[in-house]
Amino acid sequence: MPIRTEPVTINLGPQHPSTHGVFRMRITFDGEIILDVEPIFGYLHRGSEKLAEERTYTQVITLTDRLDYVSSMSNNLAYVLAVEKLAGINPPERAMYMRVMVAELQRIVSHLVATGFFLNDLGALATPLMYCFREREKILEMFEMLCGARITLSYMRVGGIFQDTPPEFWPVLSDFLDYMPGYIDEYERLITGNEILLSRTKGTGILSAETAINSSISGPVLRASGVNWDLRKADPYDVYDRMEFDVPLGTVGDNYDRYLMRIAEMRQSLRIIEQCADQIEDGPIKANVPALVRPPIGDAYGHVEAPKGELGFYMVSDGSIAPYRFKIRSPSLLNLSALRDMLVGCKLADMIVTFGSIDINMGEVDR
Amino acid sequence: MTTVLAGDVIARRIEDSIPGAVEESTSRDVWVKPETILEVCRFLKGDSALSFDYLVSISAVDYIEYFEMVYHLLSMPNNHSLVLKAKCWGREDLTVPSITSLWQGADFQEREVYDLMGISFSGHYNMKRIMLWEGFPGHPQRKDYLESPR
Amino acid sequence: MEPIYVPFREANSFYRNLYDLFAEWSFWGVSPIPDWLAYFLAGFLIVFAVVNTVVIVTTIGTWVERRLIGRFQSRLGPNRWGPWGLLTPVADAVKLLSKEDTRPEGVDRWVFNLAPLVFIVSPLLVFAVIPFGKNTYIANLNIGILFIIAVTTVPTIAMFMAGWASGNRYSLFGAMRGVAQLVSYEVPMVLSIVGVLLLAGSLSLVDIVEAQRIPFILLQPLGFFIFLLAISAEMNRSPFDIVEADSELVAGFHTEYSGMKWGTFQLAEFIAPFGAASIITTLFLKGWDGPLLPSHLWFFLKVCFVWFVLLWIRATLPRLRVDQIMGLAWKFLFPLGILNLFITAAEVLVWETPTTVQLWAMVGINWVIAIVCLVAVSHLMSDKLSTRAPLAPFPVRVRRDLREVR
Amino acid sequence: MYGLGIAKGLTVTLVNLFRKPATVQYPEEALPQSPRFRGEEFVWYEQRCTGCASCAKFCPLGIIKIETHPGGTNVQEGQSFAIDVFDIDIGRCMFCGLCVEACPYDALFMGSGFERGTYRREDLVIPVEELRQAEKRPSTWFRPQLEAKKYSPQTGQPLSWEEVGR
Repeated sequence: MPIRTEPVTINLGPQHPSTHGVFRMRITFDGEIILDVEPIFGYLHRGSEKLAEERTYTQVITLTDRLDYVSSMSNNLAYVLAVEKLAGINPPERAMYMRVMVAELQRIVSHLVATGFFLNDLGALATPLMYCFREREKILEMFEMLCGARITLSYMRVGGIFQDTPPEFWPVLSDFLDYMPGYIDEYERLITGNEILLSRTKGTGILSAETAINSSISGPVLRASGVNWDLRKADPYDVYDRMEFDVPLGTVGDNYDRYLMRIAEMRQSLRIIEQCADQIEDGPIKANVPALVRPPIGDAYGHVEAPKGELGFYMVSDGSIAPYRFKIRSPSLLNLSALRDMLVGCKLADMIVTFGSIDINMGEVDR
Repeated sequence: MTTVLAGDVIARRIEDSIPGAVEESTSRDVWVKPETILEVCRFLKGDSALSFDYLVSISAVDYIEYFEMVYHLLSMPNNHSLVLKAKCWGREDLTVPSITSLWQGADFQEREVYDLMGISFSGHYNMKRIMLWEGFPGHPQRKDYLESPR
Repeated sequence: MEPIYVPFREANSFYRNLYDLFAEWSFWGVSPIPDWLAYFLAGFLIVFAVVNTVVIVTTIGTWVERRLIGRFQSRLGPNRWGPWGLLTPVADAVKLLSKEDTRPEGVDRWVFNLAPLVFIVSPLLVFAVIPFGKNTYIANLNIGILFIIAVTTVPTIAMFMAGWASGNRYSLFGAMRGVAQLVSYEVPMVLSIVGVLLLAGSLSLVDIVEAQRIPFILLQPLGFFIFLLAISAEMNRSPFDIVEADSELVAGFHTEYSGMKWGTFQLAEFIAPFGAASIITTLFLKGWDGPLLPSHLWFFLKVCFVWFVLLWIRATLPRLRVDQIMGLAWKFLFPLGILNLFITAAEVLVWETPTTVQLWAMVGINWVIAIVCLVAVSHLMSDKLSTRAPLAPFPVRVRRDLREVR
Repeated sequence: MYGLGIAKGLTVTLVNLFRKPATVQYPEEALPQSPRFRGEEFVWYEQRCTGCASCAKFCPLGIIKIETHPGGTNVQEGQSFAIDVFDIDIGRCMFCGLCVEACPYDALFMGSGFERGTYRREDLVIPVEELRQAEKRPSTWFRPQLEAKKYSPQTGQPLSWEEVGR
């Protein structure tokens, strides 16, 4: 006689330890197997797009800091690129190098946080998380030297950066570049070869390349599925065309690939930072831009390869000091498009791991 | 670098395939009729030379007299991009065909446009608010939204 | 007729002395304490002392555990209350006791309230039969190890009581997982213990310690390995902590508990590693026996060492998935346990009373078999985990010195 | 071989057990702070301020409240206004520093503190009297002239309005 069972519906979130913010998923379980997933968000909706319409182009920079609050630099960069495209401003060379350098530092920060929380979701009692945060702290200290803040940076301005680097920055960066590869090796020794991690992550949460492209997935999640698409190579901005680096690619698109992708990207970022530090020359750091930017009437779409994927800003100008329309194409939101494809059929524990490996940030999802 | 395709050239190709779909075109953008968006997108995605396989973003802009839908399309194999636009005149009962059947990534973005701009999408399987709660009065991204109407 | 408790009285010299003290205490020639009361008082005093020692050692243990895990994670750990934070457990207890004891609506009241009590009884009962030192134990049960196996299954019931009565789906998930896991791991655990029993020839823990001419970890490496994994799973310690997997189930079966009820659960979970370490010490590490130092200290040191190893594992490893845990128990530990039992039985059959040389021969044979088995199993398991090439190489470049200020 | 990865991981944690902890005990010791740190107490030089309210206009949140009356004196710029009210509501401030960037006369600087916890939001407003009387240790954020002097608000002496320069 078959046992009569019935599916269980759980509201995972909004207050759940591993939803990385206030995020809710309505999940139907058959035992431990997931039958259906419906993501529900909006708990952190602050109306950034509407707020930006009331602010000048410079003031909006502070709003972009708060989108994906673990990668403010990348957000700033995407925004100023969009405005520069809109207004036809060319930043000076030193500013472009500085921007690329800090954006790559920020990528390391974001990937450290992502890796740490991913392993924390696997149940590693916060040990890898603490190690990751230890190194993150070093980068945040560098950011503090550059712009006086650690998280909400507001470092970039339309047409460049706001202030030149202090002299004590370079030795610290040099030290960082010396020891950071060793620390990445340490994470790998700690966990990459760990059989429990392998058995937990390999073959779970598989995202095929076709589904990934169809669902507008971007960033490491897309590349883990084997799609060679990196805006730094495909549509280079600032000085990325002068940098020599590889784009790591996954083969299967499972959780393990996504984890390894971030580790490999951190190494590539270090390569880029080294090259930037090599090539950077003295010079002005800001183009001659008035305090109140008034771009001509028109629209522009500027995008960068943010740590979490393609971050784009679509902006419409009506010739005034504030954007007429400010639309954020947030990678975190769109990376959730394929959530259902990845989760249905796997177990509760895999669901948490898969969700962690997508690496979303609720500040960017809800905006 | 990603090549930005000239709007005029694409407009001609669209017009060849779907007569009467294009409203106007410049060297950058193509404006199509909103009700033909699904067919145009299907053509752009399926055409072997264009093959726009990646939907970058969907935006809506409120120009008071009309709303403009902006589709940023990208072709990964050819590394070229296109901006597709559509003007929806009026302010009430706006409906645009949904392109979720072509791109799954359009799902959340169309819901967001519906939520914040009030343009609904026919053929979307789950057309409800995404950021705000059900029963929220008005659509706050519109230019005439000042405070919640009581 | 002799009362039923007399055999128990005879079992333990310490207890007998206490009993005699009460029973023979006279007041102007009259003995005011009857036989049964003396029996009760003596027993109560000893149990009171042991339980409180265990609880106090555990509370200090929580502090040590948190400090050590802090250091493992390159933090400091709690160090605010008292010298080096030693009073942290006290502060915790005060906080927990003064918290509101909430009970969600719709819970099964009796079961909900009873579950923490049932949960804490079992790890305490384990200490009833553990010999803490030479001739120091509460009871020398002739079925001591059977008693331990029996009481360690009690938390399963408590877990399910808590999970079911809470009326919370996370709790229910945790409870279901807990029951499945504990039932599965009972089998390899018992199988690994049987090897020890065959060698010792007794079920009494006191006899098992005395039977260890050399520590059984040397004679039973495979058994020790299985037992270590199984007891970790029994206690829901990492990497088997799926019952209260905080990243998945919030807190598992005790999600809905608060105040001291929650504290009771936590206390029981912190006592459990000490119980497990005591059992491992007794069965595999020659118990209290050791040179030079007093027997009690030896026992304590060994327990602390085993406890530290459990802690170290907890601080490092991520958690397995529920089906992998079941697979590990039934596909690998169970056959290995059978094999271990078979080999041990054959050895005991051949060398019934082995000489020292024969004993060391046995050690050699068992270690070779254990290593061969583990390597074979590891190859079986790693089939599906073929390692991939690293994604991209990281070339080392010669860098310009950045120290020149630019 | 199965198990080697676990063993490797265990060695890493064991090594970290004997390393110096990465954290510090905050109230007793603090991490070194950069001179550019954008801190919460603003440094304001009334002698330099003309009351132009550029800072108030550039603030994205509009938390700076300025009330002036004509007839103040300014040593540098001639005609200016006298300040009646210059309140900064740091309860809503996000320390972006745009007000400092906007100040054309270098009268406003970021501070370097971060320990102004209060129990009521009203206490988070910095009134003009406090700004006048406070010890002036300006942050070097957006003030390259201070950086050129190698000034550090954490260790350096308080600066007067002549010393902060243009």
